[in-house]
Amino acid sequence: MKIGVFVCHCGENIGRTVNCPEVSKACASFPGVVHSEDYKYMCSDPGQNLIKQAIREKHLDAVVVGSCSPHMHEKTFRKACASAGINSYMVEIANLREHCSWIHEDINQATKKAIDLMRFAVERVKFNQPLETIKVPVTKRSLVIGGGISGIQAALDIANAGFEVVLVEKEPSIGGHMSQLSETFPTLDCSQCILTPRMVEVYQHPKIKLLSYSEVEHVEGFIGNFKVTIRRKAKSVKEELCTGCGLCAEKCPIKKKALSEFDEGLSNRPAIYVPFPQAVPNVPVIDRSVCTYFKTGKCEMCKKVCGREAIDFTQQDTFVTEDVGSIIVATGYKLYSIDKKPEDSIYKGYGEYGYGKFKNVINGLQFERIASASGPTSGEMLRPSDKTVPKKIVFIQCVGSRDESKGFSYCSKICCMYTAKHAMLYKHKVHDGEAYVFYMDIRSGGKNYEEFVRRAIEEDHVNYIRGRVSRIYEEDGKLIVKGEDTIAGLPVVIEADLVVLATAMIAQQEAPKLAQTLNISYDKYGYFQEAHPKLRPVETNTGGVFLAGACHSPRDIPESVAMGSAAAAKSLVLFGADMLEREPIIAKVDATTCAGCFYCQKVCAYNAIEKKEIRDRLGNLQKVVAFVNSGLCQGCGTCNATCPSKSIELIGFKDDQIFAQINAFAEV
Amino acid sequence: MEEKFEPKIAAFVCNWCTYTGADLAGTSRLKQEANARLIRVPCTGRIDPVFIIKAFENGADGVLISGCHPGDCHYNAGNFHARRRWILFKNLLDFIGIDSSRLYFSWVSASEGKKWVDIVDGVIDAVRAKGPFKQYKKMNKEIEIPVAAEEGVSVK
Amino acid sequence: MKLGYYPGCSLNGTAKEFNSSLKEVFAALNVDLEELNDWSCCGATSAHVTSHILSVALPARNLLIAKKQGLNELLAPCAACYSRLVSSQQELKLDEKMRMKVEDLLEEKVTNGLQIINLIQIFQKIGLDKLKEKKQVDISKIKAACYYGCLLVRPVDIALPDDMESPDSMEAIIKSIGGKTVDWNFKTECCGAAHSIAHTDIVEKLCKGIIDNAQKHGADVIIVACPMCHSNLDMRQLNIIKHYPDHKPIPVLYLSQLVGLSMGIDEKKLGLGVHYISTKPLLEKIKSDALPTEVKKEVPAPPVSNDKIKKGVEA
Amino acid sequence: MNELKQICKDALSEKKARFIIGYKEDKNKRIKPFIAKTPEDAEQLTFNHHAVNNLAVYLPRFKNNVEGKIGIVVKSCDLKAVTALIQENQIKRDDLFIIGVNCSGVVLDIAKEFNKDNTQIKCKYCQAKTPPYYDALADESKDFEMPDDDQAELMAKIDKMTSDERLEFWNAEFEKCIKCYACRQVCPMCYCEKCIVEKSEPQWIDTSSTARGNFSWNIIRAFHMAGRCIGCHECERACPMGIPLTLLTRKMGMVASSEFGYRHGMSLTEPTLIGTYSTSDKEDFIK
Repeated sequence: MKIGVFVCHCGENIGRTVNCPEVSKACASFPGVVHSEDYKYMCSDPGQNLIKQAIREKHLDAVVVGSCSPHMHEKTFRKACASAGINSYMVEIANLREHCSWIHEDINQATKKAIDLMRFAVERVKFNQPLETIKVPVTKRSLVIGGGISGIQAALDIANAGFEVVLVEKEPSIGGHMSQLSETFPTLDCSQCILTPRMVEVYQHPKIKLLSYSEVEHVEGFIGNFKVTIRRKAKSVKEELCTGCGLCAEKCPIKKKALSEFDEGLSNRPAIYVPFPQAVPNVPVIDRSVCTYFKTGKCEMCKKVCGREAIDFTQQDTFVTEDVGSIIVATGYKLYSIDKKPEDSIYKGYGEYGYGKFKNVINGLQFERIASASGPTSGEMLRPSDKTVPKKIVFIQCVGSRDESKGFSYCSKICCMYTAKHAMLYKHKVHDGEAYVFYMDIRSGGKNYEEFVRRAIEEDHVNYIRGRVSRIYEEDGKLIVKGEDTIAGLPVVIEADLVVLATAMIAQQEAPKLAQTLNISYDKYGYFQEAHPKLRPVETNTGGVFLAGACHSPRDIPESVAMGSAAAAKSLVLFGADMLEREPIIAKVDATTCAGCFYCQKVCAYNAIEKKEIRDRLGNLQKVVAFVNSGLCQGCGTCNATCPSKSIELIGFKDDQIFAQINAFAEV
Repeated sequence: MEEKFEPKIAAFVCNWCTYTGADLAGTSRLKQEANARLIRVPCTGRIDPVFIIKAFENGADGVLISGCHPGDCHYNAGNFHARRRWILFKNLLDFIGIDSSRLYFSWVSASEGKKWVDIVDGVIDAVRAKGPFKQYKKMNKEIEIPVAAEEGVSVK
Repeated sequence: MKLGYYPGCSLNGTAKEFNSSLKEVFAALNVDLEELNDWSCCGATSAHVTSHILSVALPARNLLIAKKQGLNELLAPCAACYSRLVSSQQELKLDEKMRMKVEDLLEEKVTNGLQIINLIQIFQKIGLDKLKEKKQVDISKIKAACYYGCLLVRPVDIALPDDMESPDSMEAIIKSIGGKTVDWNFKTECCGAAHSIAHTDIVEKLCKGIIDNAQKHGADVIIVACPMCHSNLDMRQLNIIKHYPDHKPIPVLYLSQLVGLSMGIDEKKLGLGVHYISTKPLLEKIKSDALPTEVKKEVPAPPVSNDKIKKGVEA
Repeated sequence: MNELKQICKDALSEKKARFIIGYKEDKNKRIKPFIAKTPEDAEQLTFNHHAVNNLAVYLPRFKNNVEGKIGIVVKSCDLKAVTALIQENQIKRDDLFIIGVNCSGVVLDIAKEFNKDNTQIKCKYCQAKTPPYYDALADESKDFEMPDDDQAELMAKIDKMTSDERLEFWNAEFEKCIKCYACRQVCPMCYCEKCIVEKSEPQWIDTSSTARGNFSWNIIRAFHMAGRCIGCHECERACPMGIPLTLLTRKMGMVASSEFGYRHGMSLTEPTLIGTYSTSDKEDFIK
């Protein structure tokens, strides 16, 4: 092997403390080195030309450059060598600047170290192999998980760019929490009025395949090439036949047994139902846990009244698989259950607020339903217990948020704003009513947000009290709210008719399970983790999987929409090329020596190790060995270190390459 | 023996955190002693304990291993697997009698240039104080004697 | 079962009936109580508001005695004693410096590992099933309001494992002996505590609120597990009656007394005769057969009944 | 004795197992591994204090078995090897018919009678006479009072040495090594098709029996057994030079248990030590 060595002075940067000509001279005597020279600026055009010239004239097989950190100019030198006909992976960099000249003062010591570093690189390059970048085809299709506003936005953006989208929603209808809201801050425009057209657009878009009442079951593959298995839960209604006339729901004899999820339990719904009138798709599902037919085998009322014969009691869950190139996770949030002992929760709850015990203590989403024109009270401000107009209403912020002892240490971000909105909506409907807000701090960062809160205080005369509430109890139909006004330094007691708790936004319960399915990470609260908090906020550590909306952290609507678009843009960047290029630094198995213990599989963080059967010509199983999926392998080499028989090696960082460096240590 | 002993330190560092942290130390011109030689690996997960033995066999007086802080691994969990291996390996070396003060581990992130300098200088000082790794070097020496030694017995 | 017993000052003084009822009940349940030798003040009230180190060292001394007596569990029936003992134990565990200071004061090494339990916990330990077995008298005719006060459930995480804001472990015990409890709102409201001596007016007002709420929710009796709560609610009712003429007196019983009643233990032995507010109407109601309550109301019982009253009024 | 024979006979005649790997007594009255293929063969199967071999060592050769179940006679210590092999994909549980035997200890020197002075070290601290799971169980045990665990005392002694003394101790031991690899061959967990010591490109370990090569080999062998050794002590039994190899493997087992609360081969469902991690693994030694 003919090796060429090039020592860069980097102007004075290396040359000042390292005697570069001496290094070059020393390198010339290393076995295998046929060319050695030093130059002022190796990375400059003339410098690069020196390398190219030497390659051509001396027919070099490999090149070692002593220069700055490989993180700086490795690419530059590789490219230069490639253009002169050497494989770019036959180039090694010795870091003479950051790791030598800049950190030492003694010229003799620094020069000696520089020679050692050059020797390491020369010994290593002898074991380098020519490698080609890996090219992986891209399936230009996207999967969006979650049909809330963030998922809708992402799906529409991708579809409008001309690529297909599969949108999976676990509920019978898309729309998410935004469809439940009455008005939105800070403009007070009607939530459904701005959302519904988007939902319809999704439904009618030729590039969007909407799978409602479905959940992601299994994901395999890697960036550009995911294979996703989706469970389509049995609706008991044939989607293609149903016209959405609603007669089944109207005639269903079960009217009281089930609480409406859409109305947050404030109203009832039949066993066969669409969540809300504007649902998309407008196809009902049967809730088998309450349906008389499924419980007793009798009734079939819906089946009798359906003119299209769309009811199918025998329907089973089915599975579909979809090939996609990117996945956008937009699974949203839920509200913290603040009952005394929340089920399956390690959190303590707020027993002292009596949520779940007193009918007139409700959470923010329940208030939205009461305020909403499509809600259980048709928009009239009536309290749940006796359907009277509450004359005194108390809002409590930060219930579960910013409270490490009983909830979570994070700020739910949107509660300050929606509480101001709630108070305003209340005052607009009950002019003689009194509204009180207990707050810790008002956090209204956002365009027109602070002005909005001021409006609530100044124009609508909402009473803001800075302090916490210690206890709520019911006495003679009134809720006695005991709190503290920390500014006045006095205890406060308010006899309220209705109390609204701004409970914390929390991650979906199934989030960790989905994270495991997708192989992405999540934080201690169950929120999905981004790849970098500043620079890669919508990407995850798994290539091709992006985040949108409140599944990442508490978000309001404009942020969720922006994040949906950002995730869509990230997918579209991926779809911009036909092939993905990757560094060829991946693990490779020697099937002849692999004993099939699969410890490599256990340590692989990317599920890149598969089982491969080796059969003889007659098809008899010879052995089962590990096999690296080159699309998934990220090149960490943990498998290599774990393998007892060293049958799996990381190309580019093979044992012989590293050993060559360690052996060169003997001459240090 | 040389009059003034200068230890040889082999350092195995991960590409993403410690190598970059060492780059930062360079960019910040943080002066340090010149006894350590870095060997770059993609991840601490790649470091086989045999590397450490090989380094001693090749005359290292001390070995330093460094990577990303737990939870920051570029490859999600490589350093967690590495840490578990180190615990076992360290205990094994202890039991066999390889002085554990010749083997150092640290977490140095890409932003901890200063910490890296402190660690390198600290290790060099500590190993310098201990003197050359005679015990291991003795083993290495034996191999250099031809098998047909004068007594006619194979080398032990 | 054998366990250490730390009565504290109250149980030898103002809360004698607490002491006697405890002993009766535990004798019936085959629980041996071994009193600490030469125990001292727990550090409540005066000590812990004036000297922090004293408030840790005093309980530590008692804990050391317990350890020397070979005890593993220590019953502290008074909620204030209980709170001081667990707090001190916790502090010694977490605060190295404090531990060394206390060791200097006591001239002895502090050891750990003693389990301190209060009245509720000991019943839980014995087992609610066992209480149910021992039940002889039907007490289902009276309704009890369980009052926890402040110290039983605090400090959170080291005291009684119950919800700090709306506890219900006492209710569970009463239900197990066939009693009825009311759902009310002042379970952990402040009774005025040590202001009982200096600011009786505040205490009266606070206690009036507590009693009113209990009665409003239909309680016939207030059940407590703390001598301080008891003296405030029981003794101060005499003054409440004076200042609020339409106040209806309500007897205040220790949990151990009610458990004793359900076991059929003699009222005198349980110390039911020494209350400021007579317990007679309550006892009659328990004993009465299914007579409608209105009938009983026609014969109003004297609000205060025994010799203790004179002392009370004089005071 | 009849019980074991009967179980094996039944298993073979009822085709519960294709053959049974067990022990028989040869004409020199020595106990040897034996494969019984027919119910008649089963007559020869036996078990006593001299049944020292860990038969699990034969199992990896059947990892691609397709024909029918393999019967195997195991002591509780041997079963740990079976468990570990199943966890490491070397054999499938469904391919095995496990005949457990209650064991009350085996001999150290097979030429001598079983007694207090002739007991395997592992038996001295064995906690399970009966294998934790099996398909059939034969009771061959007799009550026997175990002598003291003298190895533990030796380990404590080594722990107390200075590191130089320890190195000296081990150098003296490793000096004896002749690199015959009997320790590897007899080990049920050493099933690799090509051992790391045989890798020549690059060479990991000096193959000649020099101090350095011996040292590296023994360290690496012990490290590869860390968290995997099931403590059958076959390596030490097989070593012709009498190197106390189990001191190393047992020490690693103790480290696994003290650092991670882990014991290999105890449960089919518990994840292996290597290949998993905990975010709370101890790191006080890392700066």
